[in-house]
Amino acid sequence: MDQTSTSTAALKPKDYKSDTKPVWCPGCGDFSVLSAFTKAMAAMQLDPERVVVISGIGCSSRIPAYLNVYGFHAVHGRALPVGIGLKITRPDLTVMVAGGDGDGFSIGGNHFMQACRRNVDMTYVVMDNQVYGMTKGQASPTTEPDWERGKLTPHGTRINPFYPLVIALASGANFIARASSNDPNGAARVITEAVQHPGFSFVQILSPCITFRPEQRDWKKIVHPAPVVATADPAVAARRLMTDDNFFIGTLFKGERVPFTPEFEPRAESAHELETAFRMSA
Amino acid sequence: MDQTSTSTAALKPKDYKSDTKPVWCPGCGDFSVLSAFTKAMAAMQLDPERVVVISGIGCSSRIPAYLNVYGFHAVHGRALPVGIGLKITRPDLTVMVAGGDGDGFSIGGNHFMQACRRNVDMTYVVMDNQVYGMTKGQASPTTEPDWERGKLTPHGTRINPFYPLVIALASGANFIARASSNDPNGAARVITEAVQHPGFSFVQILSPCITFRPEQRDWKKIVHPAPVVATADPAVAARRLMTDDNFFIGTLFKGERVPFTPEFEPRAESAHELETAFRMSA
Amino acid sequence: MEEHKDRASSSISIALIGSGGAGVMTAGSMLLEAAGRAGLFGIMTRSAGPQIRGGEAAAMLRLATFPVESHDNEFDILLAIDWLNADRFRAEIPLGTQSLIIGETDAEPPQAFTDSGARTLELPLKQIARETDGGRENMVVLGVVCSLIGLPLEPLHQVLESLLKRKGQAAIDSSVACVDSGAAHTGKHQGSYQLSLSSEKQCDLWNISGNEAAGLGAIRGGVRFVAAYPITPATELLEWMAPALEQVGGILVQAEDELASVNQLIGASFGGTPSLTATSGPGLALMTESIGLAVASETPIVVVDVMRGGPSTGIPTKSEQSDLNIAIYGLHGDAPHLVLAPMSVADCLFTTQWAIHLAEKLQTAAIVLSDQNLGQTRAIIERPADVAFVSGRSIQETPMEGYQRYAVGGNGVSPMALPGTAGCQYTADGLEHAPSGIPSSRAEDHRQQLDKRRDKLVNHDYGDHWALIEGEGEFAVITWGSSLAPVREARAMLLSDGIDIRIIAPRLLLPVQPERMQQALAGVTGALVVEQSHGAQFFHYLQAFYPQKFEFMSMAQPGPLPIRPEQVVADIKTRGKY
Amino acid sequence: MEEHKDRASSSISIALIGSGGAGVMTAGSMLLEAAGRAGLFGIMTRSAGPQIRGGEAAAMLRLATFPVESHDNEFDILLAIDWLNADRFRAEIPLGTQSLIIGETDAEPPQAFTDSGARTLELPLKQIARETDGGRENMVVLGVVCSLIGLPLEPLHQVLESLLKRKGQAAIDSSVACVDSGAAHTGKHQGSYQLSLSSEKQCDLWNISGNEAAGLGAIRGGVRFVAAYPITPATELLEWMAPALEQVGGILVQAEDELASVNQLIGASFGGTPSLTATSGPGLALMTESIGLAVASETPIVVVDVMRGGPSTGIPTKSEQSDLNIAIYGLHGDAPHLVLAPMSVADCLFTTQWAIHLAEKLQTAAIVLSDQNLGQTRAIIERPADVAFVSGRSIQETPMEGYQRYAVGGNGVSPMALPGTAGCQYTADGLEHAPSGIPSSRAEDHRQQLDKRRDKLVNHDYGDHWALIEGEGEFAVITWGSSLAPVREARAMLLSDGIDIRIIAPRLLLPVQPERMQQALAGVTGALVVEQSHGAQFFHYLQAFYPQKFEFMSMAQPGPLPIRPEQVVADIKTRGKY
Ligand SMILES: Cc1ncc(C[n+]2csc(CCOP(=O)(O)OP(=O)(O)O)c2C)c(N)n1
Ligand SMILES: Cc1ncc(C[n+]2csc(CCOP(=O)(O)OP(=O)(O)O)c2C)c(N)n1
Ligand code: SF4
Ligand code: SF4
Ligand SMILES: [Mg+2]
Ligand SMILES: [Mg+2]
Repeated sequence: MDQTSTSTAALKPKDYKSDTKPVWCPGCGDFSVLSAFTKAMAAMQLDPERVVVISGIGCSSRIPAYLNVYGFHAVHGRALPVGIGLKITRPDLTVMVAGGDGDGFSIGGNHFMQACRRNVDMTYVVMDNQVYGMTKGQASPTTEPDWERGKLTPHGTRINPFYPLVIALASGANFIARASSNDPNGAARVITEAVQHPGFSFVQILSPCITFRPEQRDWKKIVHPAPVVATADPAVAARRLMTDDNFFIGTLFKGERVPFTPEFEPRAESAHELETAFRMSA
Repeated sequence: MDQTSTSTAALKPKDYKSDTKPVWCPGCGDFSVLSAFTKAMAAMQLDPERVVVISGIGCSSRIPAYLNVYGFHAVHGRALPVGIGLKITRPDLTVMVAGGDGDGFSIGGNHFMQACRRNVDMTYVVMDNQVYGMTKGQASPTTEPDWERGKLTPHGTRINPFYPLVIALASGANFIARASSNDPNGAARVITEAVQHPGFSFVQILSPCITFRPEQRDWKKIVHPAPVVATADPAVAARRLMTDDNFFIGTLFKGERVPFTPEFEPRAESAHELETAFRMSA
Repeated sequence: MEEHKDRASSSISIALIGSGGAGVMTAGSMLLEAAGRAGLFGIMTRSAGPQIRGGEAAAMLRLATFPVESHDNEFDILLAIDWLNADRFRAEIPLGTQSLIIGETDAEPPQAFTDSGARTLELPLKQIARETDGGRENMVVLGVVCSLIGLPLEPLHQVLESLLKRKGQAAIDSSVACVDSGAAHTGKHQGSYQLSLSSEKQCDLWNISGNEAAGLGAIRGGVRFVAAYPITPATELLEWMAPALEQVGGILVQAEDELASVNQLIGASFGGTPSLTATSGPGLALMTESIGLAVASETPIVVVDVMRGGPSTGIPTKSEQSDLNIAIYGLHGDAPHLVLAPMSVADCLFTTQWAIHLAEKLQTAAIVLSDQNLGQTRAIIERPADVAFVSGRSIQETPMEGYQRYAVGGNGVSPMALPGTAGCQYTADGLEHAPSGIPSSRAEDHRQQLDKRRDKLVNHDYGDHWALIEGEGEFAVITWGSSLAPVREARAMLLSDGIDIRIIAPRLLLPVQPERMQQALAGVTGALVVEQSHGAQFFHYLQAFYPQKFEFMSMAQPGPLPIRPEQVVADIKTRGKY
Repeated sequence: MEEHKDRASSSISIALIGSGGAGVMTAGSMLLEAAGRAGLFGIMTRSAGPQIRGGEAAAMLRLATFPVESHDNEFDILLAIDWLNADRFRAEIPLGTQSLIIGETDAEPPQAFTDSGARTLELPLKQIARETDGGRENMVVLGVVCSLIGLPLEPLHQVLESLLKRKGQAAIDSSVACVDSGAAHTGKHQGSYQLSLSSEKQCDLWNISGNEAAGLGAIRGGVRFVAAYPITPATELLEWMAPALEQVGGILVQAEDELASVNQLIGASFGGTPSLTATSGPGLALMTESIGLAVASETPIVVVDVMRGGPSTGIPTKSEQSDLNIAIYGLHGDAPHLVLAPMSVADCLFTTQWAIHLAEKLQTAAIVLSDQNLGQTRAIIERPADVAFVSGRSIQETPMEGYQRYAVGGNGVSPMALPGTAGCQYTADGLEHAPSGIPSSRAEDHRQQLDKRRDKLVNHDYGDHWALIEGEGEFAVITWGSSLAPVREARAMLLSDGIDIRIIAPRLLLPVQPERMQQALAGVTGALVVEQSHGAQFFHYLQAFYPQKFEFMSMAQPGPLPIRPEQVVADIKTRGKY
C-alpha cells in the first residue's frame, strides 16, 4: 500500500499535514493516528482539496485542523450526520469522519448505528482510548466495567461495555477493522483499505490516553494480528467476534452490501414545472 | 402463567384497564397488546399502584393511559431514560416501558442500546408495526428497504433494516423475546416472563398497523413458534438470530448478566458531615 | 385585500361534519376545488377528534369573491352527515342567528349548536343517497351546499370527473347524480346564501396549502437537499418535497431524528448545496444546539418550524404562535441568526424563498416560523409572483494564498471555499476561532468573530419586505404570522365604520429593524399587539427591541382556537380606542 | 461587603505563571489555603493554554482582609517560574506601574508585560530550589510571595504538612526548606505588599469552589439523584457530587448524553426523589425539549447551567453570561419555569438550594445559571448559613376518590400522587391534558392548564431573596450573576469619591417580579445594565419585562475577560453620570 509512484508530483504524507500544532499531550496515541491518516492519504495520492475530514468534540476530534484537507469540527456526537449530508450531495469527495469513543459511541451512538445501516460510501475512524480525555477522565462506553478511576463512576461503571465491531456488524457497516496507534503504518494500510472499500467503513483504532489511562501504554504488548483474512460473510464475521479479546488488529469484514447512493445531480431548469400541480385549470 | 389463585381479592385483567377509550383505529394490533398487558399483570397479581408504565410518542405510546396503573407519557424517543431514572430511585416498583418502533429504534435508538448495556431491572415492550403510525405512514427502522409506500421514501428506504433482537443481544439485554399481537395470551405469558426475569428485558411484539400497513394483517399467517427453548448463552442466541426470519415467536434469551442495582436508600442525617471537607482548620 | 362592501354576499362560511368514513374531508376538498374553478377564492381547514383514523371530522370552508386568509366570525352553514361527537367541534364552529344548521331528517342537532339560535333544516340525506346506485351522502351534501350558495354545478362535475377518474365512470356517474339530487332538495333555501360570482373569471388561481407553498418556495430558492424527521404538522411539507425534489435533481433523506437531520443539512451546505428542513416545536428544540453550530461555523441552513400548540408535546394538530421565543432566543451563547415569518398561505412561498436567499447570502441559519394554521390550510389564491430570490452564496472559487475562511472586515460576509477548491483548505469550526478557522480563546478573536457574525446580519439591507404595513391611523395593531389575517379583516370591519387603524406585521423578526419600525410607527400614539400565544411572547419581544414612548397593549390568546376578526375589533373598542 | 479604606493594604493580587509541570496551580492552591488559615479571604482562578495537559498555566489569586468575589483592576505581583508562552495571559493579567514582575535571573520578561511600566525583579529561583534536596521552584515561589505580602510562614508550613503527608516527611521537609529559603531572598522587597492582617482570626472560614458550593446546596436542598453527562466547566460539580451523594444515600448516574440525563431526572422525580443535573450551554440546548416535558407534566427538576463562552462549542474554559436567553426563553411553546442565578461563589450554595426548594414546591423545572467564573473559582469565604430550604413537595399521600393530578384552582399547585399510592393512579403527560391527565385538545383545557402552570409560579411569594439591592443613589446599576462582584467593587470605588449608586441584582430571573423591581427602582432616574454578553441579553430582558420611563443604558462585554471594577466606574463616568 506504500506509495510507489515515482512521479515528481507525488504527494508525501507531510503534504497532508497542516501547520497547526496539535493540542494533544505529549505521548498521546492520537499523534500516531494523525500520521496514519497522512500516510494513507499519500498512499492513495488523494487530492487534498477533494478530501473532507469531519469530527465531533474531544481530544481525538481535533484531528481535522491538523490535516491539510477540508475539515469540519462539528459539535459533540454529530459528526456522522454531517458527513452523510456532505457525501450524499457531493459524491465526488472522499469523506472521512473521525473522533473518539465518547463522541461516537455514547452521545453519538444512535448516529453510529444508523450510519452503519445507511451504508453511505465513507469512512469512520474512531480513536478509542476507553475514556473521555477532553473532559479529564470519565468512563466511556468502551471502558471496562470495573475501572474505578472514572471521576463520575467511583465504583466502576458496572455496566456492559459497548462492542463497536459487534454493533457495526449487526447494523450493516460494509467494512469493519481494528488498528492500533502503536503501528501507524498498519493503521494507514487499514485506513486506505477502508476508504477504498465501497459503502460505510468503520475502523476502530486503539489510541492510548496516556494522561488519564497511563496503563494503556501496555496495549502495545497486548495487541496481536487477526489470525485470518477478512471475510465477506457476516455470519463468519459474527462468529469471529464471539471470541474477540478486543485486541486483535486487522480487517474483520469486507462486505458486499449495496451502498446508499441516491442520484444527485441538481438540475435548475425544471423547478418551474412543479407549479402545474397547483394551477386550477378552469 | 394463568392466574390460579382462588382468593376472592384476586385481580382480573379488566381491573388493570382504565376507563379511557383508546384513540387507536378499529382493528389496530395495539388493542391486543393492551390486553396482553392486563393479562400479564393479572397473572402476576401486581398491585396496580406499584406498577408504572412509561412511554414516548406514537400510537403505541398511548398505552399507559389505558391502564389502571401509574403512567408517564413522555416525549418522543425518551421513555427509556425516564424508566431508568425511576427504577434506580424506586427499586420497589415494577417499571415497564412501552412504545413503537420509531420511538424506540429511530429517535430512541441510542437509549435502547445504552439501556440494554445498563441492564436495569425493567421491561421494555416495543409494539413493532414497521411504520410510523401516528405521523401517518413513514418508514421506520424495521421497515423493509423496498417498501415504497413510505411517504418520505417513495423508492423505499433502501437501507438495512434494524434488527431489534440482534442489537438487544449485542448490547447486553438480559431477556429477549418476540411475541405477536395475534396471540394476546402468548404475548401476556412472554411479558410475564420478561417482568419476572431480572435485569433489562426486551420484548418485541409484532403489532399490525392496519391503516398504513394493511398487508400486515397477513402476519397472523406468517408467525410461527420458536423451535427451541430460551438459552442463557449469548453465543447460542446469536447463532439462532442468524437464521431468524423475523417472525419466530417466543423467548430467545434469558441471560445471567448482573443487573445494575446501585444501593439507593436516601439518608437525610449525614448531609451535614459533607461540610467538613471545606472547613479551614485554622 | 380588496375591500368588500357587502360581506354577506362576498364571503360564505361552511362547515361539513361527520363521523369516521363519512367522507366530509373529500367533500370539502372537492367543494374548494370547484369553487376555485368557478373563480372564487377560498380556504379549507380540517379538524378531527383524537382518533388516529376513523373518528369524527370537520371540514371548514370559507369561499369568497376576494382573497381570504382566515375564517370569519361565524359560519353561515353547518351541514352534518351525522352528529356523532359533533359537539366536540362546537368551539371551532361559531354560529349566529343567521346561520343554518342542516342535518339528517329526525336526527336532532346537538344543543351545543342549536343554542346559538341558528335556524335548522332537516334533509333526508341518506335516502337521497340511497336513491342512486353507489350513492354517498357526502356527495349529496356537496349538491346541497352548491345550491345554497348558488355555485354552478358544472365546475363540481368537472372536479368529480378528474378526481374520480381512477375509480371508473360508474363512480363518477353516481357521484354526479347524488350532487344533482342534493342540489334539487334545498327547496326554498336555494340560493339563500348566494355568493355574488363575478362574471370575469380569475384566470390564474392556485389551489395550494401553506406547507406546499413553503416547499415550492424552498425549491425556487435553490434548495436541493432536505433531511428531516416527520412531525405533525410539518410532515406534509416534507411529503410534498420528497418527490418534488427529485424532479429538480435534489433529494430528501428521512433521518433517524432531528439531531441527525439538522446536521445532515450542515454537511450538505458545507459542500455547497442549499439545504432545508421542516419540523415543529419539539423537533426545533432538539435542533437548537446544532443551529448554533451553523451560526458559529457560518454554514447556511434553513429550518421551517410549522408551529403547533405547546408546551412539550402539547396539541400537535392545532395552531399556536408560541415558538416565537425559542426561535428568537433559543440558541445558547450569542448566536445572531435570521427569523422570518410568513403571514398567509401564499406568503409561505415568498418568505421561505426569501429565507433561503438570506441564509445563503449571509451564511447563517434562518428559522422560518410557519404554523399549523398556515401550513395545513388549503387555499385558492392568486398565482404568486416568481420572485428573483435565489441562493447567491459568496464563494471563494479560485485558489488563494493565505485564504482565511473567517476573514473579518468588509460587510462581515467572508467568501466560503467549497471542498474541491485547491489551495483553500480550512477547517470549519464551532469552537471560537481566529479568522483562519483555527480555534482560539483570545478575547480579541472572540470579539472580532462575534462582531462579524452580528454585523453581517445587521448591516444587510432587507428592503421593504421586512414587514407588511397597511393603513394610516394613529392607532396601530402590531401582529405577525397567521394572526395577520384576522387583524386585516378586523381593519376592514372598522373601516366600514369609518375608522382606520395602522397594521404593522414584521415578516423579518430577526435581526430587528429599529429604524424601519420607528418609521412605520411615526405618528402612532398607541398600539395593540395581537398574537396567538399565552405568554404574550410577541408583545415582550416588541418591548425588548422596539421600546416606545407609549405603552404597548397586549391581546394574546393561546391556541387551539383561531383569533376571530370580531375579537380584535372588540378588543380595540373595549380599550376605548374608537 | 465591608468598605475598606486602604485598598492597597487590604487586598493584594498575585499571578503565578509557568509552563507545563512547573506546578503553579499547586503553589496557588497552597497559597490560598495558607491565606485562609491566616484568617484572610481570597479567590483563585486558573487559566491554561490550549494544550490538554502540560501546557503553560496561570494561577491568579487575590487575597484580602474582606470577602472578595472578583479580581481587582490590576495585579500587584506577577511571578513566573518561566516565561514560555506567558504572553498568552497578558490580557488576563493587567499590570500597572505599581506592579512587580518577578522572574528567573537572566530570563527577560516578555515585553507584553513590561510595557505596563511595572517594576521588575530577578531572582535565582532555580538555584534556590537546587540548594535543597528535591527542592522545586514552585515552593520557592510560595516563600517569595509570603515574604512580599507579609504572610506568616507558619500556616503555609501547616498546609504543606497536611497536603504532602502522602508523599512522606522528606517531601514536606524539602518544601518547607524551599519556602523558607524563598522568603529569605526578597531583600528590600520584603513586606512591600504587606497585607494588614487582623489579629482576631476569622474562625469559620471555608475553602470552596462555586461548583462545590452548588453541589452542597443541592444536597442540602434534598437532591438524592443526579444523572449527568460531563461537560466543561460543569464537570467538577458532578465530580464532587458523585461521592458526596453516596454519603447521604443518593446516587449519581453518568448517562449516555444530556437527552438521557434530563429524562432520567424526570423519571426519578416522578417517583418522588428530588433530582438535579449540571451542564453547560451545548448540553442545556439538548435538554430544552425535555425541560418542557417537566414543565408540562409538572415534574420538578433542576438543571444547573455553568455557562461558558458561546455560541456553539465556543470557548469551553472561559466564562460568559450568554446563556441567559436560552434559559429564559429557550423552551418551545408557553412553558413557564424558574430561572435563578447565583451571584458569588458562596451564593452558588444558597441559590442552588433555593432552586431545588422552589422547583419541588412549585412542581416545575428550575434552571440555575452559574458560570465558569463562579463555578471554577476557589474562594475563602465565611461559612454560609444553613438555610431551611428543603424540598417540600405537595404530595397526595392517601387514596382519593376521583383523584385529579392536574386539578385546577387554589394556588395552582396540585398535590402529586407518587407511585405506590393506591387509588391515585394517573398518567403524567406532556400532551395538553384535562385535569385528570387525559390528553385533551379542547381550548378550555388548554387555557386552564396554561393558566395553572403560569399562576402557580407568578403567585408564589419569593420574598426578599429575589434580588440583592444595595445603595441609595438615583443612578442604578442593574446586573446579575458573576458580574455583580466587579459592580460592587466599582460602587466601593465610587463611594470613596463620595458617590453612591444603587445596585440591583436579581437572583430570581423568572418568573419576573415587576412590583418588587418597581419598588427597588423607586426614585431612580437612570440605570446602567452591566453584563458579560455580546448581545446585551440582560439589557433586552429588562426592557422586555421591566420597561421604565427612563431608558436603560447597556454595558455589555462578552467573555473571556472578566469585567473589571474600573471599567464599570469609567463607563458610568463617561456617560456623564457623576
Ligand atoms: C453536548 C455536549 N456535551 C458534552 C460535551 C463535553 N465533552 C467534550 S469532549 C467529551 C468527551 C470526549 O471523549 P471522546 O469522544 O472519547 O474523546 P477523547 O477526548 O477521549 O479523544 C465531552 C463529554 C460537549 N462538548 N457537548
Ligand atoms: C421530537 C419529535 N419528533 C417527531 C415527533 C413526531 N412523531 C410522533 S409519533 C412519531 C413516530 C411514531 O412511530 P412509532 O414509534 O413506530 O409509533 P406508532 O405510531 O407506529 O405506534 C413521530 C415521528 C415528535 N412527537 N417529537
Ligand atoms: S488527555 Fe488523553 S486523549 Fe487527550 S490529548 Fe491527552 S493523552 Fe491524548
Ligand atoms: S394508524 Fe396504525 S398503529 Fe396507529 S392506531 Fe391506526 S392502525 Fe394502529
Ligand atoms: Mg475517548
Ligand atoms: Mg410504529
